[in-house]
Amino acid sequence: MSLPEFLKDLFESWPLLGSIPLWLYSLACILGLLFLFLFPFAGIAVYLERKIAGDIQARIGPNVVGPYGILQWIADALKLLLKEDIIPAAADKKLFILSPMLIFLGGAAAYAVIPFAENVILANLNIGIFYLIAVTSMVALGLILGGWASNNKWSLLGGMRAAAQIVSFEIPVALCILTAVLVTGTLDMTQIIKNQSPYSWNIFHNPFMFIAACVYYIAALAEANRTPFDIPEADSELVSGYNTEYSGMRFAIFFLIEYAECFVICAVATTLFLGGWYLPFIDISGLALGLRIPIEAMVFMTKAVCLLFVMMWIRWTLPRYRVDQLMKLCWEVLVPFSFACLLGTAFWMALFKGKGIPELIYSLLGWGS
Amino acid sequence: MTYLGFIREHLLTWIVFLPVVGMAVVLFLPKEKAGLIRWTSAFFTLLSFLASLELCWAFDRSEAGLQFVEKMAWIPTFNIHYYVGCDGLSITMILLTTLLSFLCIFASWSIKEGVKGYFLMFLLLEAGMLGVFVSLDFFLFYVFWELMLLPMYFLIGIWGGPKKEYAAIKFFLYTLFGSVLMLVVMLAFYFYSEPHTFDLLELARPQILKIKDLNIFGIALTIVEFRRVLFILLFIGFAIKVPIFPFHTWLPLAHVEAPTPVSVILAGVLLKMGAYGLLRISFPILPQETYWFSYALALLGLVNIIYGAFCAMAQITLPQDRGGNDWKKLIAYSSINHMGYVLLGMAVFTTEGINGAVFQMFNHGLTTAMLFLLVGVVYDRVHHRKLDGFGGLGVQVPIYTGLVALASFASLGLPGLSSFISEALVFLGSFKVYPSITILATLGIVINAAFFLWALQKIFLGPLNAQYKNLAEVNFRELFTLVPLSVLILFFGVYPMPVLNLMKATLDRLLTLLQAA
Amino acid sequence: MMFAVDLRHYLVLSAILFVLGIIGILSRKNSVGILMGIELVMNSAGINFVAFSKYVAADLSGQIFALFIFVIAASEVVIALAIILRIYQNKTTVDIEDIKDLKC
Amino acid sequence: MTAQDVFFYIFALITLVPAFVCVFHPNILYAGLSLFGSFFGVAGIYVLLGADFIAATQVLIYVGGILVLILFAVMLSKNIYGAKFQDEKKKKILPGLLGLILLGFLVKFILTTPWNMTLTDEAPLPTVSRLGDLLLTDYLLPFELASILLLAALIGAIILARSK
Amino acid sequence: MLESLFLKFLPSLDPMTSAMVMLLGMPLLGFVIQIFIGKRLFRGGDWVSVGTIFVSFALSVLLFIDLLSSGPQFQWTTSWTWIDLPHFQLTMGILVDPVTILMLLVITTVSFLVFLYSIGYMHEDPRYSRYFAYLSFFSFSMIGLVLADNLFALYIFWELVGLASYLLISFWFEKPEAAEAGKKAFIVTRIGDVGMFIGILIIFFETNGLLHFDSIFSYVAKGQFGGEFLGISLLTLAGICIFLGAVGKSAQFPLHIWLPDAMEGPTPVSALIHAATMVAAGVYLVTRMFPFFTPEARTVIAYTGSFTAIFAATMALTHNDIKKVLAYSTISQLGIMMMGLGVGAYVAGFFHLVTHAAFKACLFLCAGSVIHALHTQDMREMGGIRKKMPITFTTMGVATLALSGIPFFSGFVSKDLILGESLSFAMENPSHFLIPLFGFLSTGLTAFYMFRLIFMTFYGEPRDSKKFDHAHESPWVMTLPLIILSLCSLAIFFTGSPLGLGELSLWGEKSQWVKYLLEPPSSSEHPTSAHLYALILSLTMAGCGILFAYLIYYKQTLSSEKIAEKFKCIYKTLTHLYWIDELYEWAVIHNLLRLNTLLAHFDNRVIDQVLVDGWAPITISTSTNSGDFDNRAIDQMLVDGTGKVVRASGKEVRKIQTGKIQQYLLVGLGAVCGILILLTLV
Repeated sequence: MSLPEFLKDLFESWPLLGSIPLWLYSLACILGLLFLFLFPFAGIAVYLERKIAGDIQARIGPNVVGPYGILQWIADALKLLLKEDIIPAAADKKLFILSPMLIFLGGAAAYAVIPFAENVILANLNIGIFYLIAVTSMVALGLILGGWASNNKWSLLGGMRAAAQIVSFEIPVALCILTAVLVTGTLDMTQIIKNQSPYSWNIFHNPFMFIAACVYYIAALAEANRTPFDIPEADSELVSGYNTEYSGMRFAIFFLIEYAECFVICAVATTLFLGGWYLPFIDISGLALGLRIPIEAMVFMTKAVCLLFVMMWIRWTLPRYRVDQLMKLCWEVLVPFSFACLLGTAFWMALFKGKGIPELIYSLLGWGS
Repeated sequence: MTYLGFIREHLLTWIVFLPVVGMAVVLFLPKEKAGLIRWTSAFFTLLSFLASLELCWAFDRSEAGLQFVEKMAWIPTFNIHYYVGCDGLSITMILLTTLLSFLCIFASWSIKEGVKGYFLMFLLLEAGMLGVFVSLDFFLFYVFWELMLLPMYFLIGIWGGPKKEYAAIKFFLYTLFGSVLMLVVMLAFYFYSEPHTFDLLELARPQILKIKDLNIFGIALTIVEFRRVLFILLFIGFAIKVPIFPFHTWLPLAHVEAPTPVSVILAGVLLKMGAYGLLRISFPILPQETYWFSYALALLGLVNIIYGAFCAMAQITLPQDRGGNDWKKLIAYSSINHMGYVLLGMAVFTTEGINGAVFQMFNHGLTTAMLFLLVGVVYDRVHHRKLDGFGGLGVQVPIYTGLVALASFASLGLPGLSSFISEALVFLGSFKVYPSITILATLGIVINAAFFLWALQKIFLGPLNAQYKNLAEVNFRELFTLVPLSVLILFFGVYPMPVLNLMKATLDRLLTLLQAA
Repeated sequence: MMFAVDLRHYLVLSAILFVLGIIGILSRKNSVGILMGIELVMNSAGINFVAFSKYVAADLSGQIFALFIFVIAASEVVIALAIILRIYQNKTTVDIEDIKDLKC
Repeated sequence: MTAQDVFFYIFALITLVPAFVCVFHPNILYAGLSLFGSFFGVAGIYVLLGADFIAATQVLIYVGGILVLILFAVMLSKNIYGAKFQDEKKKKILPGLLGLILLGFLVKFILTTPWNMTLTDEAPLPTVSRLGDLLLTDYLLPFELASILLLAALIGAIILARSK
Repeated sequence: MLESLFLKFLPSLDPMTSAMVMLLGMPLLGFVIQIFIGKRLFRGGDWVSVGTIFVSFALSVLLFIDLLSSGPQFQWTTSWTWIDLPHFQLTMGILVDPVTILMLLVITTVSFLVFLYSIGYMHEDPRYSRYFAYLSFFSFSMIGLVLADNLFALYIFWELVGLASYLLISFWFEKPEAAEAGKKAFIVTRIGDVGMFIGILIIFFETNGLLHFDSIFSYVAKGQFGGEFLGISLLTLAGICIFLGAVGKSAQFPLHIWLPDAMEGPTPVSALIHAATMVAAGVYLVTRMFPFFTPEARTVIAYTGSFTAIFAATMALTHNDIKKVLAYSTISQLGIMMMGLGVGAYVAGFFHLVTHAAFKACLFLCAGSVIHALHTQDMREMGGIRKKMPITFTTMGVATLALSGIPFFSGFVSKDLILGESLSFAMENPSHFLIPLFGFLSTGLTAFYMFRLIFMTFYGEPRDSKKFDHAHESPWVMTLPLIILSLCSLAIFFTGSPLGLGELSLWGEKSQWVKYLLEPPSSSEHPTSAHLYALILSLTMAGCGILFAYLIYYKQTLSSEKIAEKFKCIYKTLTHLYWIDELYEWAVIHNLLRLNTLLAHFDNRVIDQVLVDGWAPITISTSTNSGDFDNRAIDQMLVDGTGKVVRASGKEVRKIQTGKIQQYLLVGLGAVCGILILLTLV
């Protein structure tokens, strides 16, 4: 059951609200997600990033607007929204405008299938994870167009680098996702989580899954153009790459989507490998739904944000890769590893009849599941 | 099912596809490692040969029908099957093919350039040839038939002599022309059979193949005429491969230009395919037409015998610039002569004749292969084949001389060597039916003797040509290819029954079918 | 009712797409443009397959073939683009009319 | 006219208009870009036809892969800095005319053929597992061949495009 | 005796079979050992060959003794299926009867002696062991030939014998003449063989697959052998065809030309193969098939034989090459044998084969001894070596007397018998008078040229002193065979009666063992009334021959001719004797010499060069033309012509290939549309 249906079910008892058609609920959910979650979250993530950077670099970071500078992101957002919308004269105007739209489309569409909690999912597609891979690949298109439309060497190079990188790293990402899918046997995001349990997360299912999780995380970093793989934007080489000519609102979208995407990656990792909304070793399935959903959402968010924190940590710790190193890493390390994981997991599944290490241990101890 | 049982159950498939496996293995070997490639090829051809020995061992000699049959649907829409089997007719050819292929790998040591490609092609060629000999589905037969053409083209065209491109294209086009005729007949068989089938055994049953009147391009053909036209088309298709006069001119050229092992395969195996095709397809499916055509077939056999012998002789009398003076060409023409005996034997529908013909196919494969190998031995050393260019080699290389003499005498039908028995059987069989043709054909024996001895004299006898004072004797590797053939030639010359036993039941049944017609 | 969608509508749609693709193939001078035309043709074939799969065969075989079309399209486009880039490197043009070296 | 029908027409428009642009737009980059819409439209059509997996694959492969590659090629194969991607004027009348004739015939055939439509009920949506089963049972050989084809294409493309 | 011997040593096997296999197999064993490891053996392995042939020889002697004790009815045969096809069988078998045993005895004896002789003769040859290998191979094939119990097996060994002959003639193949001669021998005999093969085919065809001798004979005897071809009965035709094989092998006219050339081989080979055994195989064949020949066929045989006899004899007169003279003599003698068989003298013909084998082998070996000593074959370079080589001289003398048909020597006995038979044959059929005439003439000529040979070689002054000084008697391995063979050339060895195989016999009928053992077929053997005339005639002829030889080559030395010339003018009209002498010399000898030259010329030019070699240009031109035709007409015009047409049309057609793929596609699309429109319209 998806979130709009869930809401409809929920409001069914109220006569007026129950008659509202489903698509209106859906629209409301989408808008709600955008305005209540995506935009604030991106802002907060920017703030966090800056704060963490400060910590790591032994300085304070934003501390003027609000206590501990906590409102800084609102100020930034307002600044960007109010700035003049500049389109370079030599740019291809139509594409210049189209590009952020495409990127936004691709980035935001991924949120449709993120399972924050049971039933708290915008669209519970049966091919959810596959859909996610498909729509995020559209981001590449937006980037390449943006790079080209800017009519700027740096931008074009950045756009093309971004596209090449995304297309390449999509392969290990997809393979690692496939590994997890192999274990859970479904593409449905909710189902993937449900096939795990507080006692057995996928990441501990077998050694290969652990490796696959690591590979996924690394490859996904690259897909999201995060350091150390931020070659397309590489401030010091390409002057922010495809971002160069963008300013104001459009730049804000690029910025926003980058963080949105980071969250998607972490959410997917949580879903696929880290047991989604399940607390470790604590089974709360007995609780009432109304109580359970907030707890589950919090658990899910906690896991995802932890992963996000690791991303930022990495960003401010590691130096940038070179292009050739990047490609080498993809094709000569990550792809073979992910293949090995896929094969290994397949063998594991065949060998142990689908049972993971935790289950094996439990059955060894005679605990039952 | 035991391990061996599994192999034996699909023995023919193993035999045919082991070279393909070898090909796949060779494909992944680095091309610089020529030795490894050679030995790998040798290993897989050896496996195929051993498998064919196993086939021979397990073969029921009293059974006239097909054995080791495997049938699987391949393209069910058109009723095409992967349908293989072997009877007395094909088993001799399979043995010959696997043996010669194995030996030829060793004769291919002198190939120095493009080793990998060469052996790939060679293994593919072997698979194609074996496939032709085991196919029982016309479509499959055709596929293998064409499959074999391709590697041959490259083998001649890339590793051949000075006029290799010309020879290769001529060979290819000529045989392709034959294949096209065969294709026409194949389609006719398919569409006139009820139910439509490519199965050769089914087609041979008169209640299946119902050929009707045909009216095409304004020409009305009755059933009888149409059947005859079909027979003639099919016959030409096979005649080119045999080759039968006047479709033979690709042969001397291809033989001369091809590298030694390929000449061996050409003469040893490929020529047999035409005759095999006639016996396997034309004869059982169109027996009345075969009967109708038999006199012409015998006449063509006679022409092949006499004409081939004269042309071979001309190699000695003609100077080089008029297309003579080439040892390999002499042997090539003698092949035409030898295939004439095969035709004569096939044309007469007697036990002796047909057994002799098939046995002659086998023997010709042994002797001519040996002769070509021997030419290759000396060619590797002196790089020419001019009959005038030698002289007196008998003093310098006695073992080589002895082997050439053995092969030549076998080829001219000396008693005690295998060809004699087959030729004698052919004559014994054909005299009953066509005495005059047979008597004329015996002339071929004399001419055969004349040119082989003359060639021997030119090359080995007389004073030693000072140029070849340091000519090396045959080495161990070459002996390894030649000795088995000599031993077989001698053995089957003294005791031919092992081969005759293999085929006599099958041929007897074929004969009964033909005599009924 | 003409507007009630059934198999024919899908087929007509795919036919139009097909013809557009063909026209693209025939009229583009840029070889990448031709490639685009080919993609359109492949898409139209895919629509046909899936439509038939739903309306005529009533099983999933058509969808399977649509998948194979994706495979072929992917391989084709990869190879084609590699060839085009190679040609561009050698001749600094991708104009289909300039690529006629094999004509003797 | 049900909602399905409406969606059909919408998706058909989304498909055909960009396809038309793709064919007739003089700028090759725009033409390529317009394919985006077309591919998306086709994905929508697939959804309408109950092929959700195919639709997602369509988006993944065509939009995320093929289209990006095509745009790449467009950009790499022209002097990209500041040049206009104007395709030379070329007569499109003859191909267009012939195409129209062909279309006419195709439509005629489509409309006159008595289709044997056996549509009983909506095919159950979760097609993924059934597709998977089919691919690994009935269509195993084509499936493997497809993988070999892809591998060959991969290697071939690398060899072709790699500078020596 | 033989059987008990084998029963003792090989009790588990059939004694006769194992004996025969051993008899046949020993030379083969020798061949195999010699050809593979002969070179590495002590003394080149000659002891292997000699040893193996000695075993065969011993076995045949034992066999012969058994035969003598069991009488002429002795026959032993065994056979086994060789090729077994449905409705078709070929058998291989061994037939041992008196003819076989006599032949075996001849073959193994001569072989053994020649092997022995060769040790001395060939000891310097670089291919010593190969030589013995070939010799062993020959013995094997020859023994196989006589042991064969059917025509097909006989044909096989027949060819193998030819192969051995080829190998041995061209043994010194560095000499181009030797290589040429070997080839010639093989090819010319093969022409005869083809005839024989056709004969076999006819028999096989007519008798429905009978090839076994006995069954053929009984088939013929029952009169079932019918059929006609061009008015000639197939039986006759088959007989003539079979005889054709004998013509080739036994060097009968017109296929005799190979034999003189075959003298290029080593002399022991000439003795063994081209005098004693192989060439006699033709005679053996005719003997073996004797009941098969119709009277017409026999007439052909008789005429061929007699003509060959006289023809070859005349030719022998002119030659100075010692071996060629012997070769022509061999041809002539073989002709005599054929003539004998042709007129029905079955026993006599075969008897002559046996005696001839001994003395002709002896002659050749003696000639070899002389050649070995003088290192030349030309009689004009010889002379006077009687003293230096007494053993050679004596033995050769004995053999010459035997050949010339002098009483108390074996040749006389057998030849006289043949001539007598032929005479009585002619008396019965006067139209065939030419047959005995030729026979008698050749007897005289034989005596003449043989004595000419003796006189030129051993008597008179040495013409080449250097070679003469070098000459010496041969070692014992060479002289021992000479002595044995010359002993065998004495009549006493064959018969108790010195004057022939008459009723008179000193030691019972068994001492005339040849006659005793040979059972004449029912139809032949004429009354012996003509024997007396024949005896007188032949003796006269021989005597005349010897006389002339004596007069010309012994008496009339250079000096005597000078004297004659000096006194010619004085005694011109007085001494008619001289006149007659001179006239004789002029009219007969000179003309005879001229005739001989002419005949030799004819033989050389017409028969050899035109009739036989004449086929070569025809063959060559035919083959050349065939080759040209093949190249030009079929290949270049028909086959390549097709290619040219295709290429020319391709040249035009390819202009529509613009290289623009879109145009092609456009055309394709247009075609599709066009077809659709057409379909709609139709």
